[in-house]
Amino acid sequence: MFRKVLIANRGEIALRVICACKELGIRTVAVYSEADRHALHVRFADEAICIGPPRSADSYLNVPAVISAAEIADVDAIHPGYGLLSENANFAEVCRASNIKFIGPPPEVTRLMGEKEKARQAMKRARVPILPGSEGVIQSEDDALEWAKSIGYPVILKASAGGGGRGMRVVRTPEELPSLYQAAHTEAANAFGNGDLYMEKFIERPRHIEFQVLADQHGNVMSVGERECSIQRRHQKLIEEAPSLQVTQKMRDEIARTLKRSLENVGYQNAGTVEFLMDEDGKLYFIEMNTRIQVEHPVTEMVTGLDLVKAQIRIACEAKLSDIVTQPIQIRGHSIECRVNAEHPEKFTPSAGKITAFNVPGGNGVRVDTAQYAEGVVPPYYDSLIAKLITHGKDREEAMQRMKRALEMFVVEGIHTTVPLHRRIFDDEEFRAGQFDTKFMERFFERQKAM
Amino acid sequence: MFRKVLIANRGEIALRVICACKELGIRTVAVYSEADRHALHVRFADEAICIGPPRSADSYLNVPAVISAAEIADVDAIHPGYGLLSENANFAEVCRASNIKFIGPPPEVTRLMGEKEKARQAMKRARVPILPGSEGVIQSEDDALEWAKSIGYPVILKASAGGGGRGMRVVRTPEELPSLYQAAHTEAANAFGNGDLYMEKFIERPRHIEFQVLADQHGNVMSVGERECSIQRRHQKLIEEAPSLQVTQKMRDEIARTLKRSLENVGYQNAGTVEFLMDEDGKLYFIEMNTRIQVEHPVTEMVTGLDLVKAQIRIACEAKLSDIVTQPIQIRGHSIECRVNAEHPEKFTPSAGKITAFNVPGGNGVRVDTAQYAEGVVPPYYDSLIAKLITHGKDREEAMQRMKRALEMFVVEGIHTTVPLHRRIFDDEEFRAGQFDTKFMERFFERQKAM
Amino acid sequence: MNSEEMKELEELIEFLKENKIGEFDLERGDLKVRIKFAQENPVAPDLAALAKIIASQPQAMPAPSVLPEVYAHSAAAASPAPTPAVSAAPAEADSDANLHVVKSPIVGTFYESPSPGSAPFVKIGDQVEIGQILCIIEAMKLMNDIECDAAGEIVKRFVQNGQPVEYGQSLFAVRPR
Amino acid sequence: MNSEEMKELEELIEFLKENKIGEFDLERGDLKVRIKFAQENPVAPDLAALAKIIASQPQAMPAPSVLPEVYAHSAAAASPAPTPAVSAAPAEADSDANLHVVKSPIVGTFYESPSPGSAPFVKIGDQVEIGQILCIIEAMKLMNDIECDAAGEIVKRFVQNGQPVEYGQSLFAVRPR
Repeated sequence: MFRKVLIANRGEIALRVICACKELGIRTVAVYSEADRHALHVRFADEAICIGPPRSADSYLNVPAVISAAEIADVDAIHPGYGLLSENANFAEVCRASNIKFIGPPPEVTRLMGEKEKARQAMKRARVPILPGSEGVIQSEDDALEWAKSIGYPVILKASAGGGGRGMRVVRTPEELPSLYQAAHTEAANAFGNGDLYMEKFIERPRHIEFQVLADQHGNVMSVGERECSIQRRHQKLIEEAPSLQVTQKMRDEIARTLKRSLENVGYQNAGTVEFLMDEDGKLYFIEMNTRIQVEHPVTEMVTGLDLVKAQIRIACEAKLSDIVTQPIQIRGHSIECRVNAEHPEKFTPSAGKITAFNVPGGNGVRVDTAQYAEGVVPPYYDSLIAKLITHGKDREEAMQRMKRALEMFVVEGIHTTVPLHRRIFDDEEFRAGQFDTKFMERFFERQKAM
Repeated sequence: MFRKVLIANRGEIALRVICACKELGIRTVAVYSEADRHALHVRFADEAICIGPPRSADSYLNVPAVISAAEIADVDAIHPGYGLLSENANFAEVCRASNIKFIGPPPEVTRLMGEKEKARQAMKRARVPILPGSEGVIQSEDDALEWAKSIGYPVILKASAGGGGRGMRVVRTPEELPSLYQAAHTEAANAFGNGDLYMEKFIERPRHIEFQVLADQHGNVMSVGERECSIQRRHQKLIEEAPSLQVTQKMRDEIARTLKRSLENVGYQNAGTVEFLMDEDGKLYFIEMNTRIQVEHPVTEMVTGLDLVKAQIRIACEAKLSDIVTQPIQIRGHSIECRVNAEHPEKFTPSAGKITAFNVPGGNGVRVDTAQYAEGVVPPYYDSLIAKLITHGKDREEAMQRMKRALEMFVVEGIHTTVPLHRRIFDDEEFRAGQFDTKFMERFFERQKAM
Repeated sequence: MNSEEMKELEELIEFLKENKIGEFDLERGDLKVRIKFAQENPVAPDLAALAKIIASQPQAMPAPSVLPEVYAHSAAAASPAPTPAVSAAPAEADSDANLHVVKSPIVGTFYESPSPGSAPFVKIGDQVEIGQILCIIEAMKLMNDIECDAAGEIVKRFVQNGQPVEYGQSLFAVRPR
Repeated sequence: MNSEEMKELEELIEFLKENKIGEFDLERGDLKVRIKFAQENPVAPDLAALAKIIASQPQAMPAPSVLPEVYAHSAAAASPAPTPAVSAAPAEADSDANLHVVKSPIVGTFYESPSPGSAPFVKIGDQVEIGQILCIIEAMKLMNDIECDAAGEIVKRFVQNGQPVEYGQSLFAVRPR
């Protein structure tokens, strides 16, 4: 096992990694910016090194500073957490060159998965279902009709050069295709000086469903179940669950087999998450892979009994998957996570400042991951996530009821948080029924306005 | 389901019951003494009624005050928690007379189990193993030799009129019996004016092991696994675990069958705990039954996924056991609980006062049941338990490592707590090996002195 | 002021703070001193005093107590109409320091008269004697006479006929003779 | 008032605010002093000020901050030798307000001389100029020259040769000319 690990992160995930290290008997080194001198990850690490001024670019993202700290503290390994340097292949390379184990996949794999089109092709080769689309640019109206026929309606036309919705059209029938094709082409040409279009399957109401995988350094890959992450606002996840009500055991097993094959092919190592869109018929399409631990990893831990961060560390230490996951994965009950952000619950403006009261809920089936405390300060420089409130119950109903009562008992004073927003979501009928998709929050805000 | 429940208790268990009610959609009524006006059970209940001055006898133990409160708040049921009125059969009777459901067994059963000798006989009739002993007074040396032979050495002679160790002798061989019998007889006669002796099997190093049971109001009883509670100081439990390393699945099943039979015989209802002593050979002997929820119920919840307090409430509402426990009980992983008391960690003097800092640990596998908070006050009038720190892991080793790191991160300032004592116990080799008995704490204190 | 004097001042202030001095005067010529202790907790308060302080004036606590916020949150968060049905009353009275407040010695239901429809035991403006019955509190079907513990004039009644009252809740204010 | 006096006044006001003094009189002729502490939180302090207060003097906070205790606990609780190997240093210096402190702009290892065995760049008592090299900080095998940013006399060195230093750690104290 490692003797000493440096945690190149801050906030709740830094503390999460420190907890995992402590439980494994590993000494911990925290790094921090001047703004985080009194942060809990600094307090609870065995050693702490200030690596720069408040701005992330000058501290947490400053590769030479992090590596220097690792060298003077003489650590065996670095855990990058999520965000910051976690998916920076160059950083992983510098670690390797400095003889420090980077707790994550090798830089080559991170780089491959970071280039979306390459990742897509790699997964496609391994027969992972990807969102069907035209291969390259559409040459003509007839070409478009043919592609649409093979993809299946509805489809979406997109400008190759585009973005921001211009040159984009949803086509639902062959009849309307010609005129929409022309309109999109003209709009794209006017907007980008390039009228090239391509086509993809259009999903009206997609769900965001992702699969957690673990891979050891001996070529073994295992999927440990999925998470439902459709409750998002502007592509920021707010609430995550495991398991997904939409995923049957048969689908789960199928995807597990597919992912095992495809990720063994690419030589994947350590923890990772494969993101899919699910269409209205329950079919899954690969979107991308995140080569790090995710914010929402606790819901998987709650239903599987695994400790994913400890698994990461042990994998990086050459442990075999069969020694980490000793029994077949069995999903037990249901778990939900609410991200509590330091933001105004309606305007979503960041709310930095001093916390004057902080009372976290506890009791049966409630887990809180946080690095905040009464008298703590939320600096304005970083991510607004201050706590993750996670509940577990024998089924989704119990997990939801737990979350409601836990949200009632979660007291934060001095700053605004999204706790009141979550309370309202857990009273929402559509949410409670589980019949949602990634457009849920838009409809929710409409309903709230109407009230 | 009940519409409204009154919680006739305070502290963490009152909050625990409030949580269960909230999750079941039941309105809650707290009662409180003048010393608890700012307690969290008062804050988080839907209604709260002051029922008297600080002394328990005048408030929490004041039956007319509690019943009056229940009447003016118009509740359907009362949950008594543990301690206080929870095993008071008269209180349960008054509830019945007042048409308020008492969430617990009927008063007749509570009364039966409260009379130790009657309970022993009832269990014996149902073939539950009880500690072997002479039936009534020993008539002579020869009589004693015969009893000892049938019971099996070692045995203990006790004065019928006695107490405090006088007239008590441990006998390990037939050879030494005659002289020890005479000595005990003379000592008892001198001390109590009555030389009568009786005999029981003597267990040198007993473990305290208890079985959690649930029984519905339709005659169905189920054992949901055991707890190991041998870590005690002066008969006060300090640390509890589930499962016990000493109990095999075969023993568990056997005891479950025996308890089902015996408790169905006595008409048991609601939650209860059957306490056993385990001898050095792993044999179990019934001691007594507690007819209420126990302090240490969370370790059972952690390994079974059940919610025992919700089960209590649903049972009281006529639910069938088969609708509450829908799948066969399966023990998953290992759970440990530390009782955090407001006491000096070495002198064990109570430490009432104002809490100035209160930072509870969180993260994977950590549960905290508490009604305390920063700026909270521990009044000098009640039980010193201020928090229960519970961890869960895939095995005992992981649960212990979690507890160690959680204890490191548990910060209470302003009063003394037993947290430092627990930290030392979790570093103790005997404890870690799991090779302990109810005399563990005596040996532990000796070792600590020697250090 | 020079840095030497500044340093002395610093030490003095530290000393005053440590001793919880609120005001401090000094003169040298023939020495005059004046010391006034700070309002907050002049000596370490005992628990009972603390509880009283917390109860009566949470907003005056040196640090913002978590209590009032928790309470507010609980109320804000809960179901449609979470207003405590019974609670709340006890602290409201006592505004006029000269008044004697008769409080409920038990939990129960307040009745102003010996039987429904009959005249109340007392009304505002009545002169009352020690031992005189002011009202009935019904608890567990028992009617408990509540006697006056001060002689004087009834100037206020805090509760309505038939209203539930908790232990220690204010019932009447009496202006003592 | 001239600008010198203005500056002194500014410092005094800053100092009084930091110590939560509400009123302060002083006379010189035979010395009179009068100090009155503020009532608590006359206005809500802004974040930056708060952060500064927390960082510079936790013990002077009106309410006991959880921070120092957490820290203490962590140290007390942890494994046999949990003393932070690297941390701790940065706050220790700056005691003499007249000194200029040169701080490390990067994380790394401090070296007093250009190569092992050679003479140190500077020693106590040396006069230094702006831009003069004071030491080397090695980070990721790179030797970074650390230049002096004030002219004056080296009066203190805070770190040992070969010692790891963190960002912002004090290296030298210079008495400016």
